[in-house]
Amino acid sequence: MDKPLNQIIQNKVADFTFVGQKNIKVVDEVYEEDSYWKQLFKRIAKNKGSVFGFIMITLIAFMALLGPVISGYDFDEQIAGHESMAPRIPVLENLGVFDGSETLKTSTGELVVNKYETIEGGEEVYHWFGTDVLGRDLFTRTWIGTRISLYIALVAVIVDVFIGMSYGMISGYYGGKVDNIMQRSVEVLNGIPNLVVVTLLIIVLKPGLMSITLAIAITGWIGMSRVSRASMLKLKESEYVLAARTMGAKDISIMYKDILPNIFSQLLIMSMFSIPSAIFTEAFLAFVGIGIPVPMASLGSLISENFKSLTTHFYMIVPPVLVLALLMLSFNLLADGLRDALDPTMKEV
Amino acid sequence: MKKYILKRIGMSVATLLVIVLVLFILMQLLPGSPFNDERLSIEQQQVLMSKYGLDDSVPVQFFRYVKNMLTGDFGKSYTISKNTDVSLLLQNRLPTSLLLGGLSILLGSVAGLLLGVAAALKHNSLLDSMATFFSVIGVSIPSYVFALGLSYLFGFQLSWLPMLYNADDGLRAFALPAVALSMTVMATVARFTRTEMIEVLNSDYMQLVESKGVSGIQLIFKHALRNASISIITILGPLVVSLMTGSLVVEKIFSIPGIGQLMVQAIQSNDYNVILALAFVYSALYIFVMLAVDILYGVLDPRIRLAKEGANG
Amino acid sequence: MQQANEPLLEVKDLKQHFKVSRKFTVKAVDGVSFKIYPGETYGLVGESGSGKSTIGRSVIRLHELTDGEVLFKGKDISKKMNKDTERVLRTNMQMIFQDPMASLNPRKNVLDSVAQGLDIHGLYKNQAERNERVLEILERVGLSKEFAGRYPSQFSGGQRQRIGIARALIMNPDLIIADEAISALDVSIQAQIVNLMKEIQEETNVAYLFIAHDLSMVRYISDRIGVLHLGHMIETGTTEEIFSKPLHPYTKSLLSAIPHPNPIIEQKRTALSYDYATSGLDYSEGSLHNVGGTHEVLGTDEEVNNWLNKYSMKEVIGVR
Amino acid sequence: MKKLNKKYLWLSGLASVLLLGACSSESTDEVEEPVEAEGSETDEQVLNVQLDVEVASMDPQIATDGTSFEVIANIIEGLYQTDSDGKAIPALVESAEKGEDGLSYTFKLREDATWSNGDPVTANDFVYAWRRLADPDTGSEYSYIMGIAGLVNANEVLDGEKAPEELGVQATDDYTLEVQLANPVPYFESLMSFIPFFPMNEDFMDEVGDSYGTSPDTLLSNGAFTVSSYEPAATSIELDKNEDYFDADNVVLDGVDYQVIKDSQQAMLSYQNGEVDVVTLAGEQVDLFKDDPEFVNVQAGYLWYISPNTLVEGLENENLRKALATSFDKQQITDTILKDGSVPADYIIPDGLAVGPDGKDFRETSDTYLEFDPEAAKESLEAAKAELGKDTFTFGLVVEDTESAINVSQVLKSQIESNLDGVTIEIEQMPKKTRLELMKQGDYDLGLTRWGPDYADPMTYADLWVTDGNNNDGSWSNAEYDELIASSINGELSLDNEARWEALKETESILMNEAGVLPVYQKGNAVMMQDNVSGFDFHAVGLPRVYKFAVKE
Repeated sequence: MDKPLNQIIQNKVADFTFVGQKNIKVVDEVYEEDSYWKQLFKRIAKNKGSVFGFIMITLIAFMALLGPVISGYDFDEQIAGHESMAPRIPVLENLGVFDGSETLKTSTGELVVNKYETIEGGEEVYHWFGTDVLGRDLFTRTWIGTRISLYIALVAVIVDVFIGMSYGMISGYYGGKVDNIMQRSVEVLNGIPNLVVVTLLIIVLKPGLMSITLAIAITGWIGMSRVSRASMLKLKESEYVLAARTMGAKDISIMYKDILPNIFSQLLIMSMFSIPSAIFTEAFLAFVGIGIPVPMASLGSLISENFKSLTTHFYMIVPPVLVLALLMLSFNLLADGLRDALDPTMKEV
Repeated sequence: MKKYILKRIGMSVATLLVIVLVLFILMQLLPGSPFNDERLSIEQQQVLMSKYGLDDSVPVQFFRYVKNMLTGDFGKSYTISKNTDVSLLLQNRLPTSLLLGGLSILLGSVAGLLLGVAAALKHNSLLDSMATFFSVIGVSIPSYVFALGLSYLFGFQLSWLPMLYNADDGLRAFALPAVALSMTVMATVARFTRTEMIEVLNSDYMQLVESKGVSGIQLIFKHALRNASISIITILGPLVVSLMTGSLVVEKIFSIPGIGQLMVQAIQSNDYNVILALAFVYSALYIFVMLAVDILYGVLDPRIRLAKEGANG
Repeated sequence: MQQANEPLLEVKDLKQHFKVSRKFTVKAVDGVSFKIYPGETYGLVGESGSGKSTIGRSVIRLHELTDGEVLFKGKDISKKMNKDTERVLRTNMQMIFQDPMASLNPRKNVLDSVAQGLDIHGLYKNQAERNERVLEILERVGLSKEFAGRYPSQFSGGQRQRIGIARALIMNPDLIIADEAISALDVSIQAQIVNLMKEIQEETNVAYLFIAHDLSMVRYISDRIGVLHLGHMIETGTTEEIFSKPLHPYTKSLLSAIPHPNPIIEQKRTALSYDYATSGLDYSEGSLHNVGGTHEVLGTDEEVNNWLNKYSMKEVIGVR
Repeated sequence: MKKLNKKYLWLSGLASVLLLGACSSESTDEVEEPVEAEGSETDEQVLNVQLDVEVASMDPQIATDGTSFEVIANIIEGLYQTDSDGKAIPALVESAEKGEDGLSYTFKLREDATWSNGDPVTANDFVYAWRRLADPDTGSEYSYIMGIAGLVNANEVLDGEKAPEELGVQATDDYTLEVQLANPVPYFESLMSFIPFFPMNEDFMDEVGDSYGTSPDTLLSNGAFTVSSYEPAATSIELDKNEDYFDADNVVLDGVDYQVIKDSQQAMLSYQNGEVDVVTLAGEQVDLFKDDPEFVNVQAGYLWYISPNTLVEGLENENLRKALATSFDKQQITDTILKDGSVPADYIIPDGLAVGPDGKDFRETSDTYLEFDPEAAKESLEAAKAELGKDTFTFGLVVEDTESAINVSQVLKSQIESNLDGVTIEIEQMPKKTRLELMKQGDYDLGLTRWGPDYADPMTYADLWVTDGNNNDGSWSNAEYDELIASSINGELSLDNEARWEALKETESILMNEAGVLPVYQKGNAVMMQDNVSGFDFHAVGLPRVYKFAVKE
């Protein structure tokens, strides 16, 4: 410390001089100080699609909660005489739309009927989305069905996060034999098409919400496990993880405290992409007849139910299809937006 | 590379065997026997069970099954087509389904590529938003809704195309179902292409090509699209799966004698051998596609190829 | 150069092989031995792929060793360790990494990153003490206290490397492995960091295992140097010994490749080429020969004599 | 909606276009310009019929379902056929002689009938087929019908105690078939029009073996049509007129094309397009077509009922069963849900099934039971609650996963729950096979099930509910009932047709008064038939539809 540094160097190598000072406190330019989440939020808010998606999902969720309450009907209430009634909405009916009349294209000619005029006390009756062939209010059923689909969405995310993420992380972190065995198992599971697994499972288990949940739980996480394994493989060699290891951090702590926070938000967004496919799986099961048991409804089962009246009472299939499409659209847009905001290069996984 | 391919094939065969075991076990859990027709007495059911060897122990049945399967014998159908070899059922129906699936993939990929490229070129324009919206709709609406809509419009109202499958119609018979099925493919490919293209178009590589004065069309199709399509191959696997799902329903609507319709029927009538055979066929198809995708990807992308060769010494 | 009797770290015949496939094994490190004494800086140089980083990582047990023995503070840390040994290793040996962008957890603020070692081993009584120590050490590496709450993305490369040093330093270690710790930095920043490391050494008597491919920087900071090639230690000795009398042709070629700041000398500099395949040498045949002082070189008797002859040094001190 | 004239254009040309035109590469043009295509081929009369499920088997002794029966009946001819009134009329039989005690039959076969490979149809073909049917090794699900037909040794052969050769049927010469019965069977001739009793050519069977009925080459015909295109589980089947058929002169059609269309809406679109001539409608569509002159309502023999498992706690109580039986509005189910011509069933022996010795339909002279009566249901429920000392009941209702069954079950649930306080119904939907399995194992509370008649006699239903009967899933038991049935089958009553008839009415009233089963509705079919098509009937029993005399103008 006594001798000037330059001198020391010059003693060693005469022709090599360092220009630098001791103890320099270098203060570089200070970057923006927003927290990670705040930055993320700002970026998301810029993406119109994801904002739209978010608002729509909130709206749909709100309606799913409130719709069945405000309609004045029970979802399984069959009102004798109210079968197959076209939508009738107050106010709008005065404009000549949604006034409860429908045109039946019979083979002997077109026939305009308005069941509200023929049933007793029909003047006072309003079915905003109409009724189904059993005389149940479709407005109520649509939102009840939306609840199921949202529940499925939640299940998909939870399964992705808890099973898929952990499986992939453990497999990726330990590598070697553990990874080998875990990956081979996944490969086998993945080799059986989901469709086959889910269908067989539902047959074995008897149809029901529990079975559907289980089916999604068994097949839904594989994609996520791959993504999280890949992220893990990438990050476990990163120097800050090595640093943690050199300091003696435990595996579990490294996985969950050092690595997980860095990939969690990405994986969470990835898991949003599995929502549409989970909702779709449920809808497919409903169509093949092994979905949610009657008289309960999901958007999928409503579509397959009302699909049978497509050529006779077209209006029946519109609400569930519309809500389903909107829901899927919104989840897709939101997930897209989040992904773009977070990491535009993530699309490969 | 050869070694890698061989290894992958070996893995696939092993996987397939495990899958047969898993399916077989799952099948043992299925409720109901194929012979519970209301007109059969318990004694007669016993006779039938032993006739088809269903009263043997599970391992015996399994090994017999695997052994027969290796010789292409999937046993007999119990209910769908009584006393008929399952392999005969498959033989008749598999090509139809494969053709339909292939057509849908082709149609969907081409349409999706074009849509995706258009959207990427006019990034952030109205066209782009439309394409995005359209492709999200494509993945959001079940294919059977498309199927019936198409059937109503083009088959019934306009009478342009047959609504029902008829083997004599040739490809025309596949037009509507293939379009209905291809919607999902198109939507997925379009989305993916768009993202890929935007990335490729913005890459340094493309800037270089562009700076060298390569013309627009050439730029897109020779350079950008080629690069983008390499990664698009990777999503073909999942797409094949979604096609399977769709085909079950679409085949029913258009009355197509394919394996999808057979599967639903088999499930609903507990036709064990048919379910097992079809699940096997689906799995085999899927594994084959994944294998093909992997190999194709390796062949097309030099980085992957080199990495794999290196890893294998 | 304080040569205490007891080496702080003793690496004996370290082997680190990686199995790539059934037939193919990469012998990253193949029988390397060296010692580091308290308070000294041992420079490990070699081209990329020579195994120098592997040695660093093996010593701090990021890899399971294939073979060999590593003694740290007299304790064997090359096999499965008991709790005490592990604790000694994890607290007294620290590492500084190459890439300042990657060596800090992007989701942890500076305070937490630096305190991680303390957290893991519970080396404080309360939060106040913990934070106090972190702030102290931050100041020591030249970072302002107000940076403590910030995240790595808000710092420049040099600043991050200081944080990395702080993270290692807070454990008050006896040995710091600096794995290419400055290669990713600008030259001007490199100087700052190297100076900082030297200062700290003077203050705390910490020893460094300084791994680098840049000979000029190694020469500046190291007391002793080991030259690695293809997983073998081919020449080792004090910085003086290596630079004044490089014996091994590989070492010579390395030295000849250093550009000279003096343009007149630089003009005359000719880079010697060296190719193992055509050199006629076989590292696995040779052994380390002491050629005076601590200077050792890898080769057969005949080869070593040949090289010595070129320096007109007739006398072979002995064969190890 | 399509204009009529266009439909006619399509009608005349399309079938032939599909059949013939498509063979050539010009098919595309022809379909696009139907008017031109039509001209040359108007002579071909091919009837296009929709099926809603694939043919399960072309083997008369193996097939069990209506669809298979329908197709087989058009290619193979048996001893008898069913006429439009449901009566058996001779087909291959030239003359029949019944023994005085009703225990033997001698059939003289016509000598001009041949198989499509040129072999004559002989009495041996019947003997072979019947032994094959009864032989346990064949594994025929319909083998028990041999016991119903009452042939000597039939049940022993079925149980494997005697060889099939000991069955009471012989060919005394090529064209004489003799049958011995163990007991008189009043409906024997009607049974002879039932598919399992159809003949088989032994030589041909030996030749093709297991592959019988898997392609046109492995099928033999002696009926009005031959098979020109078929494969197992095919979605389309093509039949050509059989020129060698003994009655070929009376066959007008040149062929029948079956098309499997499972989706009922798609079926209707195809019908309106003219691609098919005969389709079956489902539920909602009836609203659109019921006023159409082409709309036909057909009563079917199927009876849907709820089987209560009397071993389940609560359901052993007669009052509770009665309460359930009378608590749902059958009329609403048939009128607003099914709409296909189904009628409420306040009985268990279907309407139009059988004609008694008095020449009247069974239903004409018997009572109705268990009508919808919410008040009576409530009273029964109160009584049941008092007897059981329980106020709330929860029952599962197993139903198969078809559209109509699910819809009906939902109405049942809703009505039962609203009319009967404290009763909860939980619907359990499942594939039909699974439902049958559960019910057979007695692992259910209530089951929505159906029974289709095998022959034109009330016994096809009545013997279901004897104690320990094979299909008495609900284990209902009544000694008097058992006695009456046993006597009617092979006891005293079997000898006296009129007394037997009265006894069968008695059994129905016993079953209904105890609410042993809860009838819901008798199935009807809503059919659309192009108005240029005529000449065939729909039968509730035995052969569904035969197109031998069908005409398409």
